[in-house]
Amino acid sequence: MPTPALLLLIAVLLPLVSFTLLVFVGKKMGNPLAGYVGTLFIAGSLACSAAATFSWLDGGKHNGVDWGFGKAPINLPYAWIPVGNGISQTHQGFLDVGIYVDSLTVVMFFMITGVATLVHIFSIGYMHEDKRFPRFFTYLGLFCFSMLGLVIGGTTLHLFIFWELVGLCSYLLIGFWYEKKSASNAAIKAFVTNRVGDFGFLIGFGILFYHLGNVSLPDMWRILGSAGAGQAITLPGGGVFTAGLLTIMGIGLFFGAMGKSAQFPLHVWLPDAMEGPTPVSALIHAATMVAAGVYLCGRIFPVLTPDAKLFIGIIGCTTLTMAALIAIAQSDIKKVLAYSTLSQLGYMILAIGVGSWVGALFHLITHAFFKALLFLGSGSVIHAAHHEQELPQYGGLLRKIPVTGITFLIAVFAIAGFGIAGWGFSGFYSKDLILQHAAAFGFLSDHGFTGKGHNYLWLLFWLPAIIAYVTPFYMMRCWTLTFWGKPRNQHLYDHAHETPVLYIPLVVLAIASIIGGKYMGVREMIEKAQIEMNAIVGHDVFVSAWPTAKEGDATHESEAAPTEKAAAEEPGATHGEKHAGGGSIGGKTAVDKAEVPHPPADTAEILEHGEHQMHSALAGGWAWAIALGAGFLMYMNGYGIANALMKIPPVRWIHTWLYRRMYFDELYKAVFVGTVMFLSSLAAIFDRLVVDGIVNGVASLGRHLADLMGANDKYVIDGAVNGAGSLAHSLGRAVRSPQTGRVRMYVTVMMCAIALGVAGAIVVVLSR
Amino acid sequence: MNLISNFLAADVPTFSLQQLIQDQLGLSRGPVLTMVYGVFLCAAVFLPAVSLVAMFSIWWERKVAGHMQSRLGPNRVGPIGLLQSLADGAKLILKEDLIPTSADHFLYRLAPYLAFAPAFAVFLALPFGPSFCFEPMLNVGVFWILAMLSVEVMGVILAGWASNNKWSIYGAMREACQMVSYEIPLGISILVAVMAAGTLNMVELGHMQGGGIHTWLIYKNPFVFAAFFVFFVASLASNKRAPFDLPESESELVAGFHTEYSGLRFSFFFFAEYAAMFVVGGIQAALFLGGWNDPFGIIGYFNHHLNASYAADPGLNTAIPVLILNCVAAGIFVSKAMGIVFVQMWIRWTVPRPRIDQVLYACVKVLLPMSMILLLCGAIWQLVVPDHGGIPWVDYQPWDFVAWANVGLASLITQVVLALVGITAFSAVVGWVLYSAATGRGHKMRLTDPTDINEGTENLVKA
Amino acid sequence: MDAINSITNAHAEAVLFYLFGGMAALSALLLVLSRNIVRTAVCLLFTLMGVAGLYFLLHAEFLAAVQLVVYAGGTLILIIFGVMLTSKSPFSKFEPKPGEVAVALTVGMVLFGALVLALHSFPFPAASPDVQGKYPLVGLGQALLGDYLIPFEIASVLLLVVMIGAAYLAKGRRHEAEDMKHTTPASKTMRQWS
Amino acid sequence: MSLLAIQVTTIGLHHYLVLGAFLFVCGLMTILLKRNAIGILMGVELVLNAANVNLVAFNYFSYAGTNGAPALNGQIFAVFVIVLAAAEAAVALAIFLNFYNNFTTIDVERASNLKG
Repeated sequence: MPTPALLLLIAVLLPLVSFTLLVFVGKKMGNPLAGYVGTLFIAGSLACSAAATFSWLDGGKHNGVDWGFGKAPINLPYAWIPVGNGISQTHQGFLDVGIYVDSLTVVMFFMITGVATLVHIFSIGYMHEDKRFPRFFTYLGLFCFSMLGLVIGGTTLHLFIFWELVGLCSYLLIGFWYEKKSASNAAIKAFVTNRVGDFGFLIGFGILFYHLGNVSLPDMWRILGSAGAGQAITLPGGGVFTAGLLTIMGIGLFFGAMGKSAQFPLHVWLPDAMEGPTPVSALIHAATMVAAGVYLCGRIFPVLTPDAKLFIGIIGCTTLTMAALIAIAQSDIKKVLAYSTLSQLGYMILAIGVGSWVGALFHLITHAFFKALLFLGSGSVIHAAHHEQELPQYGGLLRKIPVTGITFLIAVFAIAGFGIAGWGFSGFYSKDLILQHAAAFGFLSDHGFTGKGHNYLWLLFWLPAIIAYVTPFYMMRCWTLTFWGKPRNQHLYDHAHETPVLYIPLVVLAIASIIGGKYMGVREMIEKAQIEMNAIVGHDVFVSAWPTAKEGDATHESEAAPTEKAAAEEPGATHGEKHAGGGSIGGKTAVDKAEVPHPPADTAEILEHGEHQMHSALAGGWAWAIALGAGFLMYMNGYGIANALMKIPPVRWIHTWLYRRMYFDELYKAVFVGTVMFLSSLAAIFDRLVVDGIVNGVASLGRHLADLMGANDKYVIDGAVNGAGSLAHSLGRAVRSPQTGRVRMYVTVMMCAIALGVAGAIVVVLSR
Repeated sequence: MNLISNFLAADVPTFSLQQLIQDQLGLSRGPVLTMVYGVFLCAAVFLPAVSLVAMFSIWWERKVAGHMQSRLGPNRVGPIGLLQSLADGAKLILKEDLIPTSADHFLYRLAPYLAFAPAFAVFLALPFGPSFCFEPMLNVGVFWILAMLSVEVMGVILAGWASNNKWSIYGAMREACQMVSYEIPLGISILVAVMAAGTLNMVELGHMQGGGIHTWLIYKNPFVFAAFFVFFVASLASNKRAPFDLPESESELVAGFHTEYSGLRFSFFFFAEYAAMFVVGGIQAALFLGGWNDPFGIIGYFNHHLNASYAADPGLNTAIPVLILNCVAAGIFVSKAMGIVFVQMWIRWTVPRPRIDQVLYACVKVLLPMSMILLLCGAIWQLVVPDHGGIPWVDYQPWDFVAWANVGLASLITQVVLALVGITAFSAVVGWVLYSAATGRGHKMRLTDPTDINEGTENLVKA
Repeated sequence: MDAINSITNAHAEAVLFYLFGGMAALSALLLVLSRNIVRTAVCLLFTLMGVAGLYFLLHAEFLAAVQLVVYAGGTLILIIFGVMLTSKSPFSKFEPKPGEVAVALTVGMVLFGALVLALHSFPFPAASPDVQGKYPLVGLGQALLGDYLIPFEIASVLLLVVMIGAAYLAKGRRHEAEDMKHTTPASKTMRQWS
Repeated sequence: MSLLAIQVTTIGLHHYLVLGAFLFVCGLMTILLKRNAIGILMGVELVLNAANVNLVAFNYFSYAGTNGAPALNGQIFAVFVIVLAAAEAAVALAIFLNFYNNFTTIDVERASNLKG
């Protein structure tokens, strides 16, 4: 087994070891020791993944494939359980698990283990007075194991197994303080919401398995890589994978991502998940688990059809807008962070939707750094404030907990995309990349999916661009209300303090989120990962994600000769653009000039356009400054200005609307619970009016008839009635008599029947 | 591993005692002869063997008990009372055979045989020597022994039920739940060893351990080493030896399930119990302690070369050396089993008896999880550590260190280390026993009347 | 000598078959006839032993051992356990009514006759198979963990469920277990042994 | 076809099948005749054993092994049947104990509270 795979495997197994250890002897280890053990193990796996990174950069050779940075990935599938075959499966009749290592895996490992280590250290300080301290670290160990196992997974099934494990850990950790009713409710809510998503995942997996069997990721890409064309694909086994099914599969798999990374319809669980301990929120509900959805999207990216991508993009756009707006009005510091997490996840999903693979995963990593920093900072604040989470209670804490305050500010700058003259904190690079690609997507969509151009797709750029102003505003609001101004709760202010074990991780993460964008080589890794993926798929998935290039692939796939015909025939086709070399290398697009208003010459130029657009939209890259300034000025002296604004009714209404999270919970309650109630009440009404009505009507009718009848035909009626009654009675007795609850009688009857049947059959057969 | 099984496949069928007899009698093997052989085994070998073992161990138990309670035990009938159990047997045979009127006569009569028959059916699979196993081709030898032991319980339960007596039935019920629950750790701890060996055939097991003490299965890996002790405890419980002798606990139930029995039927139960003790000892000897092999692998070595020469030239009459070899091997095997039996007696007279709920707790909450974990770890060990196949001088040359690397250095080192540990522990225990025996003599002198003791000691010295 | 040697293995097999099969059949018959429930259990024991012997004849040694360990050693002891727990019931002698006996006899006869007729109407290979070999235990194990892995796993899960369910059921109802005055007969018996 | 066509000396498949049929019928009659719940349970066990005999016999006589390795399906089926029988016995006994605790009898005739 090649070195990186082995090292990463060890990195996966170490947390499992710590889990098993703590499960059995954790209670005996007691309060600090268990924490140290857990931290030790996760630090060990951090070391392993660091070593793996280096050996990955060196590269090597393993049975014919020379893997390494920018070269082929390592793919080790393992046939696990024999099952039946589907149609034309490439790998017949096996449920596979497997290891798949490419640059993305490596960088994800580094991120996850790093954040997890810091969170472990932080929790030693944060949870120290908790009575279930060892169990907390047990769960953390299990979570790290499942998350790492998910990232190393080489087949869809493998992904799904660890996907569920991760969900379980999230459930356990959200409900860690299960004495609190709200906590256990939140845990259940999270679990159920995730189940909805996982159901979609299962549907997608089912479709995939039916067609391909459970193949490893590279095989899946190789076979379905041309899905970007939105065409039906002929499978090697002979079957045909229709475009519609491909779309459904993509959307189904994306549903899983929707559940895990809390996208728009299924986002409701994430804010409630803040009931869990804050380190958990930092590790799971900000940095790693919720990013798993994005990771999954990144893995299935090549097999997504344009329609599926459009769906994904719209979902992401909705989420990021909604969440950012809600975040403005929240008063609980963790709720603010939760909604900003939602919004950032929305950015990533949007990036997947507009085909910016690099942007999505790059933002995933950087966001993990600064969001973990934000949450740990809020944890430090909450710890200092004796578990008071309401912003109105804070204020002026900067003087008491300076390190937390400053690191928190750094994180705010990072998420705001602070950058001057092309240099900035980590958020700057990733978010700008996403926006740039979104703008480019908008350009291409001008002569988009149906040939007529789809300008509404510009929304996928404009909304994020606007939200890029909102994000710094509410983050700055959060920071200012917490650390600036006069203390609004003197007692809390007086007792606030911070300890090294709490702020050392903050400092590390602060450094990471400053330099994470440019100097840690994350972006290079991910770009190389994309190149590796392209090498497998056979063409540039980044370009083929876009409508124009997509059509080129389509013509390349199915040699449709004249492009007008192609355009006329295929709904998914744009203007006749043929690729030199099937659009694979750099996706050169020769555009027919006649019909297209702004012809994008090639990818580079499109990106050029995109950059300009993005730059102008972000006020020449000063959006962060404007928004941060606005936020700071508005909340500099606590709630003064805000309260003044609240006087204005529409603002107040909007504020309440946002504060109640756009009434989503109420909406769901009304829709899902209410529907059932309504149906049942309908049934009740029907019962009361119609059924009873008929019965009573018949009864009264009968009575009236009986009254009308004279005494002379009384005998007839009585006779009939009595006759009927006695008939029913005797019938009832007759029917009831075999229903003796005597088992043996039933058996006897059954056996008599069987015996007669068999004997009859035999006689018939023999008499021939 | 491969080496071994190939070697065995060539070797096991080549000759067994059965074929030896046939060759000597000049008969061609055939069904009739096989059946005659079977009947002959039951009548002329198993029955006397079981009776002999039982009578000897009854005498021995009484001796052990005596010395542990600073008495002398039986010392009148025959030299140091060796004929004591013979005398008891005669007495029991002469006793009137009582059947309670309200007992279920048929079952009451049936029960002792049901308890006794499996006890010597088991001997079918015990490997007394490399070619001295009554059914060498029994592929499921270990399993067969387990099955017989579990069938034996039915006799006890029926005895308790049939004799229609409160004490008896309580004894029977205790036996039932004890047996049902202790069978599980018993089986699983056997599985650990079987997994390390890779076969259920007793003879193959014996051959496999033929290369000196470090090739004994108990030293194969740490988990088998632990499983041995789990098995020992579970076996104590499963053939109702103290401290798990609740089915016949004299202080609570008069005599447990055989309260009503007397005379020959009673002695059947006794024979069954002691035969079962011997059989359990035999399993432990064959499965963990190297079967018939001596600690230095001499027998394995000679056996290998005999087989080689026989395979080279079948005409060559190897009957006499084979017989000698097998007799020596059988002696070693029996002495190992008897050693285990001695430990059982020793524990019986040392440890007090727990309550039934404590017994079940010990099974369900202690032995069962322990054996499960051992099974898991043993499996993982088999996966991870390359198996050290083969026995020295047969499959590899012990002084050729390159060959060691080929046959798996890690497991070889484990074996040697564990063997050293085992030897140290064993010698420590033996030394302790000898020491206490020596000093205990003095205590006895002081405790009891010196003159009386002197005769006793003279008797002992004569022995 | 020749007379002896003229007897082939097939004869020996026949003898053993009639031995074990007769044992199984006879005790099965007794099982039907016997009134005392414990004797019934003993008959079942002998049937199981006979069937195990047949497995040996069929070279299914592992199966025979399993039969003895699991059935004779485990299930049957469990059954007898149950018998003894519930033996104090007033209806310990359950006499079937003659009508029932008549029905059961006729059903049994008809069914048996039909089955035998069917068996004879179909030409089964009369001789034992040409390939005479022992079944390697290795093959059995590999089949269990290979092609039959999923049934194997499902069976293990089933056993777990059964264990939990049986424990729960046998525990009896909670409130009964709590007040000692109103205990269940079985639990009373239980307490008497310990 | 005549009953005299049976080979007596050489044991074929249908000897085993006839034996299986006999055991099956015996188990059936046990189920029909015993009023004791546990007796019925024994009958069920007998029926299962009959099935096992057939399975193993079929497996042995149709020795459809591929390249020398014998086929084992029948034996594996039998193993599963044995496992299921054990499980069934455990649950059944638990139920009977509950029944006995509630009715102080295990006469299945008494389990007729729902009788209309």
